[in-house]
Amino acid sequence: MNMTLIGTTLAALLTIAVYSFLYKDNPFYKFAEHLVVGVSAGYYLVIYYYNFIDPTVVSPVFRLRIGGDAILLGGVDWWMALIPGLLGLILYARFFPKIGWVSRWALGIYVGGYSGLGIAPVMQARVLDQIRGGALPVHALHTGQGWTNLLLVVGLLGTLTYFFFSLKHKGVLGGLARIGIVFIMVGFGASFGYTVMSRVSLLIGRMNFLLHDWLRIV
Amino acid sequence: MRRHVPLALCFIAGVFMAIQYFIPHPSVQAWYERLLAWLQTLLAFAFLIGTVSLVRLHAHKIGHKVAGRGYSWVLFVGLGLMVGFGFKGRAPGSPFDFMFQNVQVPIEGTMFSLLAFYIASAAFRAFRARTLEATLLLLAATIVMLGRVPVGDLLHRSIPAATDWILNVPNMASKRGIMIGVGLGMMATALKIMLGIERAWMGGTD
Amino acid sequence: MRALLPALSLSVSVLLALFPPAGRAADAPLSEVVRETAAPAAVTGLQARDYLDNNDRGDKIELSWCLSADDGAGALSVLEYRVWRSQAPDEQGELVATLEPGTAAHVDTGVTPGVAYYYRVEAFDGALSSPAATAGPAVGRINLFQTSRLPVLVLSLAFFAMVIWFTRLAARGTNLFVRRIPGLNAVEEAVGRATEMGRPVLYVPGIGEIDDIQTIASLTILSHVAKIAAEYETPLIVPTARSVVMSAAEEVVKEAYAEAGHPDNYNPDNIRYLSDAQFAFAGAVSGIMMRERPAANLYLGAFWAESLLFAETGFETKAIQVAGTANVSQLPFFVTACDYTLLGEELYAASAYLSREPKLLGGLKGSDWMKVITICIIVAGVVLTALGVPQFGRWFFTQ
Amino acid sequence: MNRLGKFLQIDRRWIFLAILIAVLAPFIWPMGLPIVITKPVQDLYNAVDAIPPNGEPLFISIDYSPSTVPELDPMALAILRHAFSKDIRVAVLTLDPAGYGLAERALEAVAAEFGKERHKDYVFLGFQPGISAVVLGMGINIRNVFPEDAYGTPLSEIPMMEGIRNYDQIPLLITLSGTAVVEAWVIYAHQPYDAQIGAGVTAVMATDYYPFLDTGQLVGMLGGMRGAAEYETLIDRHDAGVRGMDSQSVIHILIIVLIVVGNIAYFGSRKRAPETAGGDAAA
Repeated sequence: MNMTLIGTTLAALLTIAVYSFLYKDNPFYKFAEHLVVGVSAGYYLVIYYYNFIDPTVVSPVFRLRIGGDAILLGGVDWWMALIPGLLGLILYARFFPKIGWVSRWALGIYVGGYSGLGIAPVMQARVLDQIRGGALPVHALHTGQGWTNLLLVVGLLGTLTYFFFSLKHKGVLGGLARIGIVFIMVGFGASFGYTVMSRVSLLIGRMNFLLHDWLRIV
Repeated sequence: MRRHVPLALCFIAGVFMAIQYFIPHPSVQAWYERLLAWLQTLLAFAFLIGTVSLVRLHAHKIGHKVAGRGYSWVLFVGLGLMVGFGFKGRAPGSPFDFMFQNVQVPIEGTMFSLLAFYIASAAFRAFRARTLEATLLLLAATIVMLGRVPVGDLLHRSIPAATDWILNVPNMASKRGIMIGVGLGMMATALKIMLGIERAWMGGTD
Repeated sequence: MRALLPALSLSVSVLLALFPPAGRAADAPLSEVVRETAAPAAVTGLQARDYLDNNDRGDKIELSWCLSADDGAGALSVLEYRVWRSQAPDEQGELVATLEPGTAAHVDTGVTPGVAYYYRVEAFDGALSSPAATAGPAVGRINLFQTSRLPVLVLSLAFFAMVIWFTRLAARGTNLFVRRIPGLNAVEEAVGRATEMGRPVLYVPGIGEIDDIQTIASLTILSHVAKIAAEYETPLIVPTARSVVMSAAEEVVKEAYAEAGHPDNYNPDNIRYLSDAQFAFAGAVSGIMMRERPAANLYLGAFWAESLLFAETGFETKAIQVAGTANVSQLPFFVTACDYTLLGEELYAASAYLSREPKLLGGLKGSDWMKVITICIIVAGVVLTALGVPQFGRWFFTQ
Repeated sequence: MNRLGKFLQIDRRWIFLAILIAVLAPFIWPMGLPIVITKPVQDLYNAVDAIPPNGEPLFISIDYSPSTVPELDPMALAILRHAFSKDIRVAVLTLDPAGYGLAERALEAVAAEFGKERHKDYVFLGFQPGISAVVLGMGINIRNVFPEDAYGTPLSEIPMMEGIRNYDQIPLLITLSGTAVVEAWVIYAHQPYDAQIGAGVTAVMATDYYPFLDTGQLVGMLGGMRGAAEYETLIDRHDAGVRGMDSQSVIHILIIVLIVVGNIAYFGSRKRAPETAGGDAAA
């Protein structure tokens, strides 16, 4: 038996074990579930070490000691590489209840940094670009495009109104919000229907694996 | 020290990351790239915390002879093998890659494909024409589903066109509206985090 | 409605900032053109200016021109464009680029910042060169502001000003009205029902990292849910897909139990890290639902394809399910399969609303008035385009 | 509760079973539901068909990873079969590190099917990192980016690559991808070098790329499993695509039937007690 066949058989048995969950929870599923949790934890541990910790911290710091050459990191001396290492180690303070609060320092930089990072791109992509895309010319109502644009604008305004929290949804506001929810529901239906195909493709892919790659009956 | 330092660090890091977007000066951008690399490294360090928690929970199950502790052993074997193999070599064809390709990929892929079943049962159960909104949702889903497969063309020539229209007009309009609202909500929350108004991430609100 | 006026005037000032009067680009004298026989026609309108990019070292100059009249036509057909750079206006200088026909722009990289350069562009037909178009001097500068991003800055600052304004109003005790959000009460009902049935509550804060704003909003809601669960003495299980989220969730829940006066009931084994791998996590959470039978499942945060896996498994275990996410693509599945769903922005609203802390409402109010401004801009754009005001329309339709 | 009401409470495992049968049946009894050929697919087919045999090679860039294999692998196989059956030479490369094994497997399998010879009829160039750099580099000289094939043979020693310098000698390049790589090919190969680019993409991505077809930036396009099925129909060699499309059609119809029947049962039984909670709760 060669490794490919062993691998394929292993993968096939695990595939069937996962599908057995559709009937009911059972030992085979529990086995696959715990196995993949363990394997994925090991996988990420190794990948994170080699992709992040080694190149940004371990290599710059230790290669200097061993080789004696000054290693530059982004144009700054090697001690710069100690900073992320220290911040990382600070996180482990939480294992010691007395100094656990120190880990908040690293967390603060992390949470704050990413909060700030998101602000401008979100304004650009989710707000400004959408406003630009949403204000369409609607005056040419003698054409189909004019009507389409009108619907797009009305739908957009309605949806925005639906998410207006400062006033009760009554009167004109209520009417617009109602139009909004109608558009939202049609959109949800469309997304739902649209996704069916890609999910079924995945199932077909697994079936192809079982019947073709493993059993070779089709 | 316990409250003010983390909040100050949070504010400084946040403001720097927010304004670097507008400053193309190379020295600012160099710091931006450096800080980004640090944050990613921090995340890699943090990963161990989760793994420790996972190991502790399952060691506890084994130690206290909880029912089903056999599965905790399965978990440890998977974890041990991956770490052991991983530090030896990760090239295609290595034992590490073998485990990844023949254990993690198929199990995760199969879990993903369960959605084909669930999408059907959810549709059967929940798509009821009870109200105008529910009816529209149901109709839109049905038309789009038909428009995606060859049978739709056979049923009626206009079904693919109707599908495109639904996707490009009502769907687009509502997605855009939701996106703007979500964007504003995100920005407001980000600002509150930087200013220390929203501080659930460090536990509680005191 | 009183607040509408300042909002309107603000939107007008935003508009003015967004659409400054059109002006000609600086340091770009027009080219001079000399005509000769038999050579291809020269390029026209050559301009050279400082080029600005994300990491601006001042070492790039941007050139643009109009194509030679012979580009792609007749016997004098242009084969290539040649770009020369020098430091004096009448020197030939060095050849920095040869470009294919049809090219009308070039970014010259590798110039020294702060030095003035002159450029010559010739069209070449394989035998003869056209007279050169010249431009300059142009200087590569290290810039301190990315001008193309001005609208983002203006809108962001306007928005933040409103958020801070409303937050201060709230801090001073002004009562800010927020309408009832359908589905929010369901969160408390769900915990109550789990208590009646003597079964645990499951709270999944999504699979986003803690840098995802949705996750932070979810942690605020978790704090509220944990307090109710602590009061009712109902076990609360929080599975997470990220280590840092697990740490934060531990802090949040521990503190909530302490605040509710039941610090001893806090069980650290119930805040669990499972797996970073999306479907390994989904599979493990499904296992928890099947084996520990929570009676209330709350999915609030950032979710992707695993949303329907959770919701359908939870339905099978007959749990009452409340979901909320700002990931638009997953909303249809939560809406169909769960009992209540917080749509998009409602997730952020919920975190402010549930905590009942007035200061947190400032963000919600601010984004509401930003929506009013957004609506005004869209309506203004539509109307002005209909009235034939071209500049406004150009900003909208050329991206 | 009346009979209709009971039907609504049906154990959902019956639905799972129905889905399983619906996906498997076409594997065993292919139905061959007629497949209407759309223009983007026909255009791509024509472009491949027009390449002269035993001349300049068709380039195929396998830019996908395992997660999109069900949709994109059938496309790769169908296009390779089309090319080899017409004695068109083929060069395969990949810009996705995870695509290496997939590309090699597909190419070797179809080459063996048609008895083609490596380096004479086909070549596998392997993977190079850096998407835009590779695409731009190929516009100047392929040898700068791929000095040798995946197995270490210098390009200069490969007979079929003689005289193939850059996009000018590539009649058509087809990229198969589930990501934005397609855009890189359009922006860095078509725009500056006028390379002829065709694409095969996942169904989810397809809507994003329709604009490129109108402008001619893409010669043609296969969208999702359905695109693969259409191509298989054109080359008259039914395989995973057509078979998958049968499964797709059956499952889509099955779900629609479930919805309709569910609603009939619901309204039929509604004279009884109204149900609590439901899908429209968000409204």
